[in-house]
Amino acid sequence: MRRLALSLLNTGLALFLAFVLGAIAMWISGYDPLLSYKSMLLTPLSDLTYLFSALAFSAPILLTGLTFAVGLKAGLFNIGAEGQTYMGALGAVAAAYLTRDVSALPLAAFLGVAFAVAWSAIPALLKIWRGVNEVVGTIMMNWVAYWLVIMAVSTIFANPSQPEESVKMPEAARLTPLVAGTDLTLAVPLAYLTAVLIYVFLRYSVWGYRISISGQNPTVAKAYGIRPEQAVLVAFGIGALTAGLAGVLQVVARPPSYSLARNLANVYGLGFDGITAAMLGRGHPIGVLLASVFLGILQEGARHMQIEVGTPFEFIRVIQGLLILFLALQMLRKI
Amino acid sequence: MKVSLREIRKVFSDGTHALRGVSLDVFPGEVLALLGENGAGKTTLMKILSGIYRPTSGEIYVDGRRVKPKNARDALKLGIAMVHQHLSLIPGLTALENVAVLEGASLSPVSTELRRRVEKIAEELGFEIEWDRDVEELPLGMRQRVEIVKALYWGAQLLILDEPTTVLSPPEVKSLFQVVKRLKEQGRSVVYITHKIPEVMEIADRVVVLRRGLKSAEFSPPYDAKRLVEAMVGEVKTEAVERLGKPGERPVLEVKDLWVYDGDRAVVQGVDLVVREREILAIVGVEGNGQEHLVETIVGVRKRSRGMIKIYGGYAYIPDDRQKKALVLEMSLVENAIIGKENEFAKRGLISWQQAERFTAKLIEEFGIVAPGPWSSARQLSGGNQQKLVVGRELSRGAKLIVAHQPTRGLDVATTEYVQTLLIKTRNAGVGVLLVTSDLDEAYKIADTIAVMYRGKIVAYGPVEEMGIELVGKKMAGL
Amino acid sequence: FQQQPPAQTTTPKTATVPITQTTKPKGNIYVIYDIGGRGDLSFNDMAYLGASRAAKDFGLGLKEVQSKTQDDYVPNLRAAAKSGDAVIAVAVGFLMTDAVKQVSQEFPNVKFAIIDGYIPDRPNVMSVLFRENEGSALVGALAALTAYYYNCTKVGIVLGMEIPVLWKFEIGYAYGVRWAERFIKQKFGKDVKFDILYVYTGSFNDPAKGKQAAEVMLAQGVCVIYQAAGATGLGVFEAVAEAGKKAGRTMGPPFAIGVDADQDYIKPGFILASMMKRVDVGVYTAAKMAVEGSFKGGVLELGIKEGGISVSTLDDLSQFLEIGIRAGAVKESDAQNIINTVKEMRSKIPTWIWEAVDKFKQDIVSGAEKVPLPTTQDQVVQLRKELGLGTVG
Amino acid sequence: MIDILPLLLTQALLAAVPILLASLGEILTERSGVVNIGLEGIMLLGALMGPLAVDYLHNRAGLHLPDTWWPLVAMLAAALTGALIGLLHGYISAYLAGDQIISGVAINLFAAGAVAYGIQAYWGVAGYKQVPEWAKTDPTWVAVFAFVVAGVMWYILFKSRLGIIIRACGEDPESAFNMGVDVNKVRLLATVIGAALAALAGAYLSIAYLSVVTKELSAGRGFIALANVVFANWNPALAVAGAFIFGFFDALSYWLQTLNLARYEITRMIPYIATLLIVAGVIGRAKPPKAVGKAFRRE
Ligand SMILES: Nc1ncnc2c1ncn2[C@@H]1O[C@H](COP(=O)(O)OP(=O)(O)OP(=O)(O)O)[C@@H](O)[C@H]1O
Ligand SMILES: Nc1ncnc2c1ncn2[C@@H]1O[C@H](COP(=O)(O)OP(=O)(O)OP(=O)(O)O)[C@@H](O)[C@H]1O
Ligand SMILES: [Mg+2]
Ligand SMILES: [Mg+2]
Repeated sequence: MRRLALSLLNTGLALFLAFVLGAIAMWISGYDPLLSYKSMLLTPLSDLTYLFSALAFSAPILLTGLTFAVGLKAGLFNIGAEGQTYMGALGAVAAAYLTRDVSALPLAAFLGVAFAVAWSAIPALLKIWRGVNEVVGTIMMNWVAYWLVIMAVSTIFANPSQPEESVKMPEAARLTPLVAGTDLTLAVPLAYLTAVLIYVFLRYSVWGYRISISGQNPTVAKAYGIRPEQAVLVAFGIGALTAGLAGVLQVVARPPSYSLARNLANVYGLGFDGITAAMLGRGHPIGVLLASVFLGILQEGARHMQIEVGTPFEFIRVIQGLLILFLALQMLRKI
Repeated sequence: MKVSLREIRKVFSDGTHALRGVSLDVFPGEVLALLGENGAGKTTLMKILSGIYRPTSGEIYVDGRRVKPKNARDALKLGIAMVHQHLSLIPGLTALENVAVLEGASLSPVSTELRRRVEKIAEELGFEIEWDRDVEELPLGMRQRVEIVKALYWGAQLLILDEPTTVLSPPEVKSLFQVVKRLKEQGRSVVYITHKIPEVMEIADRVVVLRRGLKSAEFSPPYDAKRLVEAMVGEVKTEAVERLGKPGERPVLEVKDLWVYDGDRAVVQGVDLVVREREILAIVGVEGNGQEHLVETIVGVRKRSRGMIKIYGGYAYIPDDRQKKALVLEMSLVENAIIGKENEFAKRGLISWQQAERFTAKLIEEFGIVAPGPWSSARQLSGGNQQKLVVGRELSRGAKLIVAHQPTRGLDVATTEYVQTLLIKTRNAGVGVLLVTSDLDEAYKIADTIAVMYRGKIVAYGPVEEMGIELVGKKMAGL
Repeated sequence: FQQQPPAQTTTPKTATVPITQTTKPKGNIYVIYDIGGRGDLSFNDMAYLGASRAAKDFGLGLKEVQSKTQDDYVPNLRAAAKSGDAVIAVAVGFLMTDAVKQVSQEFPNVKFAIIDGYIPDRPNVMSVLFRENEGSALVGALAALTAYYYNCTKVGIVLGMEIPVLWKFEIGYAYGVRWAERFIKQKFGKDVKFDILYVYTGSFNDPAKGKQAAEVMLAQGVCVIYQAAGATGLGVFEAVAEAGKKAGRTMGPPFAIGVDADQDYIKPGFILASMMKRVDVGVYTAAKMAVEGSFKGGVLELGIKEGGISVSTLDDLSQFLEIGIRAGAVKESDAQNIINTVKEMRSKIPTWIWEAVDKFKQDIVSGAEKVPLPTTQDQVVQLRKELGLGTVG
Repeated sequence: MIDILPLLLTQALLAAVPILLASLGEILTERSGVVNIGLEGIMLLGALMGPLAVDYLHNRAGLHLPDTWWPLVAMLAAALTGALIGLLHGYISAYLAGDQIISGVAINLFAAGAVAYGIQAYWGVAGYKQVPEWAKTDPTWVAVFAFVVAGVMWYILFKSRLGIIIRACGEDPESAFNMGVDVNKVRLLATVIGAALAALAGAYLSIAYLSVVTKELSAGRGFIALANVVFANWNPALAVAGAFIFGFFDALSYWLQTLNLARYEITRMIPYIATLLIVAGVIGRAKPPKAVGKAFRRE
């Protein structure tokens, strides 16, 4: 309880300082900090369309954040969410290519997750068999996935009538907005539910427990019959599941395109945003959830700040950087 | 050099009162033994003297001059060096580099002069040390020797040895004592921390006993072993438990022609052994003769190269290093208590933490573990209590075989007694125990059968009655 | 800094801060940038240029909104539409096609324009399309003829990621090169066959990649390289200029050819010309129509004929530099130096080449020459074969 | 095909330099026990600050220097920028015992925003800026410098007494502290130098290899460098090999592409697959410094 309070206080302080420094930077550059913050933080909350848009942004970041968080639990620095998200999206596109009715939806979920898990199995197995550090493995696999998926989308899965993107999800297989005129689809509650499930998995399941033991002390794990290699596999697998889901949802549940862009513009960078969310949320699934909502609000707020005040988009990044820097300090821990 | 400690108090950042005002003098050319039960504050006191911890209050004088060592190097400059209980060489560096760390930063390489002098000191002490190997690869005994050489190289006038003999064979102990005596002759002082009364009786010029952070008694020769123990732990209550009955027939562990390699070194070479029901088989030997590999291969942490291992009826495992091999220090007692038996607390794949907590509470109760609560982290326990947690967890596993590797290392007299009693009780209940120890007293006290391990081989094997201590000591030293 | 007045990307501060303007504008032009945003030396920068000019000319405010991901398109457009003060919302980039389709339906009373996207059937959406293939054909001809003049038979093109828009550049360029072969045959009676090397670097933002790709071409004897790779193309310029200087020259050969904006100033003397795609004209036109009430949905197709596509001239360069000077990003003396250098370089290219290119242009305008316009992968593959792209001798 | 070899090797070498410099910096930093995943951001800031400082001194402050000095000034300015960021990261990591990963993520985010905005704010142009001819230098010099740094760092880490101390901080800070090593100071310094090298890697891109600053100039090389550190098993000598191998396959991919043997996406994959195969086949298990990423606080 005390820890939680302290952690909240820390976050509050970090937020405060980051915003103060951000304000100074804006002021020096000739932009009005107060108006900027008002647009950035309040406008997204002032209108349901904007709020839902913010939530829609939080969903994929949350899912990729979970990938990283689960990895951390297992003592892994798994930065493969990026590539696995591409693979998830590719699976969805493959489903759209294969079937043209509602059955594309379950097929998309299946193929997307399967592709992502298969993709994550490569660095996982290389780590287990050949001792390849997961940082190298996942960075390389991310790039290979990048080019592979671009190639697939540019060739077999290209949309003949709109060649800059892949074939579209069949109408019947799309998850359309729950409220018309907004971006809120089933992806959002689904992602949040996943976070809760991951929490339950890590906290209560036997495998979650084994992952934690293996992650903190593989020697102990081994001595008492827990195979750390299995834990690595499971952690990679679960992580790929959420990352793959993120990719699938970006295709089946993100209006208006319901396809994968040839330059991967609707999945690119999600994995790295996820790391930010995971670190902000201190690796705790619920923390990651809150962090991703916050990041979603910032992303939504960025546009209103540009429109209402004319403050450039880059300030959001600067403030995010500062905020995270201050969070790294955990300034109040010593008290 | 005369060193004086005055009214030293230490409160750790977590609120532990380790020392409550201890005063102590160490005179030149003196061997001072420091006794006390686990957690009495011996190590803390000496870490303060050697600059590792800062005292909360109190003063240190060297030859009457007030000093405030900021770190171990400061203390070393004053002539005070400490060889740690949990050895403190830096892994990833060679033995020589570990000595050279103290030379400070410079762009030049380690001087050949240093190497020569280091080798000379080692030679004088009769130490054989592989200077150019990563210390991680050295056996514990050799690491300790490196530490001693390091201390002497840097001109220690006062050498603190914290439980040094836990990792040595009897001949090695003997040579260590020689070293201590030689240092004494040179007019240097030694503070000798231990739990072993016979050692105290042999080499101490004076004994100081600490109890719960206070000096509780001081003795000079001739010593009365019983009074020493009483001063340490209050009154000694020994509930003597005897081994009952002969070992059974049915094996719980069979090992045949086992070979284990570490890199391309054969560290276990064709070991055969059998542990039967109601039998304690003690494998004795100096550490670093392959026991660790043998044990860890039996429990499946390491891979065997050749041979057969059969375990009947499951096993429990008490490793030699509780902090690294038995516990996850950052996790709670509850989480630690169910390692390896998490399935017993799970329904449909989900663990019931309530049930696990009840189980932990029972362990705490049954094994007298002193802990703030079941959800406090394992790190917060003292070493003795950590060990009790491990022993408790393992004994409650209900396995037919217990693999106990140095189960009483670093434990005080009372706790040692307690753990040994538990092992005998379990044995009496029909369980087989594979005890690996470097403490001969322990082996003779509780084992049915003794095997001596030397350079990866079992060089002697027989019922305890037939294995004379002389012979065993010789075999351990490879004679 | 001597030689870099990146005039076309210059941002007068006042334009980004409409709130500081004293008289409140009647409305705003919204520019929704694609991912990558400003500084791409391409449509984002050019769109800005057109929009800021329109804003000034018609007394409007300018609101710029950056897209961080594709998912920002719809919310950005929506926010613009919801503001109620949008005279027009300009979506920059074909990837926004779906987003514009959707939001224009949600807000039928707001006017939209989309650059490079094709939405022919909405009364409130104007699609601005360019026939880059025509301009690319012109610089293709220029490249080949220049190469011929310098006794070289290899030309190249470095592209970004293989997206459909780029096909128009690639194929158009190759068509122009083959046209030049026919021209040479006719004029000099010689049979010349050019090798056309092409490399998709896969990136629009990594100049180092562009440099490596160009170096590989130069090593194989290519002497003119056209780039259609955004910021990656900066590396192409680098490689070409470096190779020229290494050979002890202050001017090409080898030469590079710029794209989208007038890029001749970036490495003056080494950039033969630029294939200008006047996104600014498109944006300006759309804004103008919206202000004047003549706005109607449909397609505004801009090619050479309509002045939306051209090969850069010295006048263009002066104009670009002018803006740079006004914004304080370029020193006047530097600008003059650049113009002089470029002028000198151009004068070294024989007039018959410029005339030939001009004739080619007339033929395209008149319809006598039809530059192929690939829209599908199959067509591209087919055209590559027909035009013999990628043949290495 | 033989005649392409010299150019191919040169290209590989020059492409390897930024990865090498950044990896070397990171190796030093991690050997002392601090991980800095902000390499990408620091590179980017270095790429900006080199040319920016030169522009400021030359055009606004009116400093007169011989032309050959300006590249050096740019390099220094970049290194100084890196050192400052390193100071921040090192201070957070060592003295404040903050979370090193979070701090690194923050640096990357901050740099992405600050560089894009910085170009715009300082020059009034969006996204990219040419570097003047007189501020540019021959990349070969920097390449030579990088190799010298690799050699020196290898000597320092594995042969000198300073190296013993640095490695001690990364393996077992507590013991190192007890040996009189000012662990936090060593870590801070290693982080500062490491970050300065990463910034030089960025400046190499903007003033030597290319002559332009763009808001995304580093284009992922910081992360490749991070992978190269692991590839190299925290050894500067192997880092040279790793960076070169990556650079080689990167350069090779363009050659293959002009032959039109396969779709360009496939040739683009080559460097990554090759690296992975080499790590899996030859390098195997890497052994990181034991205390890397862990804060040290004394009792
Ligand atoms: N770093 C620390 N933080 C908190 N408490 C500590 C720390 N070190 C020691 N203690 C506590 O201080 C007390 C004294 O510990 P110390 O290690 O000095 O005992 P000891 O006499 O050496 O015991 P042993 O015989 O087991 O080595 C114990 O209660 C221990 O738990
Ligand atoms: N950071 C810490 N926080 C809390 N307690 C600590 C910490 N570090 C050490 N301790 C306590 O200090 C004790 C003494 O440290 P030491 O390294 O001497 O352990 P030990 O010898 O295994 O324990 P014991 O003295 O009980 O045998 C540890 O067992 C532990 O209880
Ligand atoms: Mg102790
Ligand atoms: Mg102890």
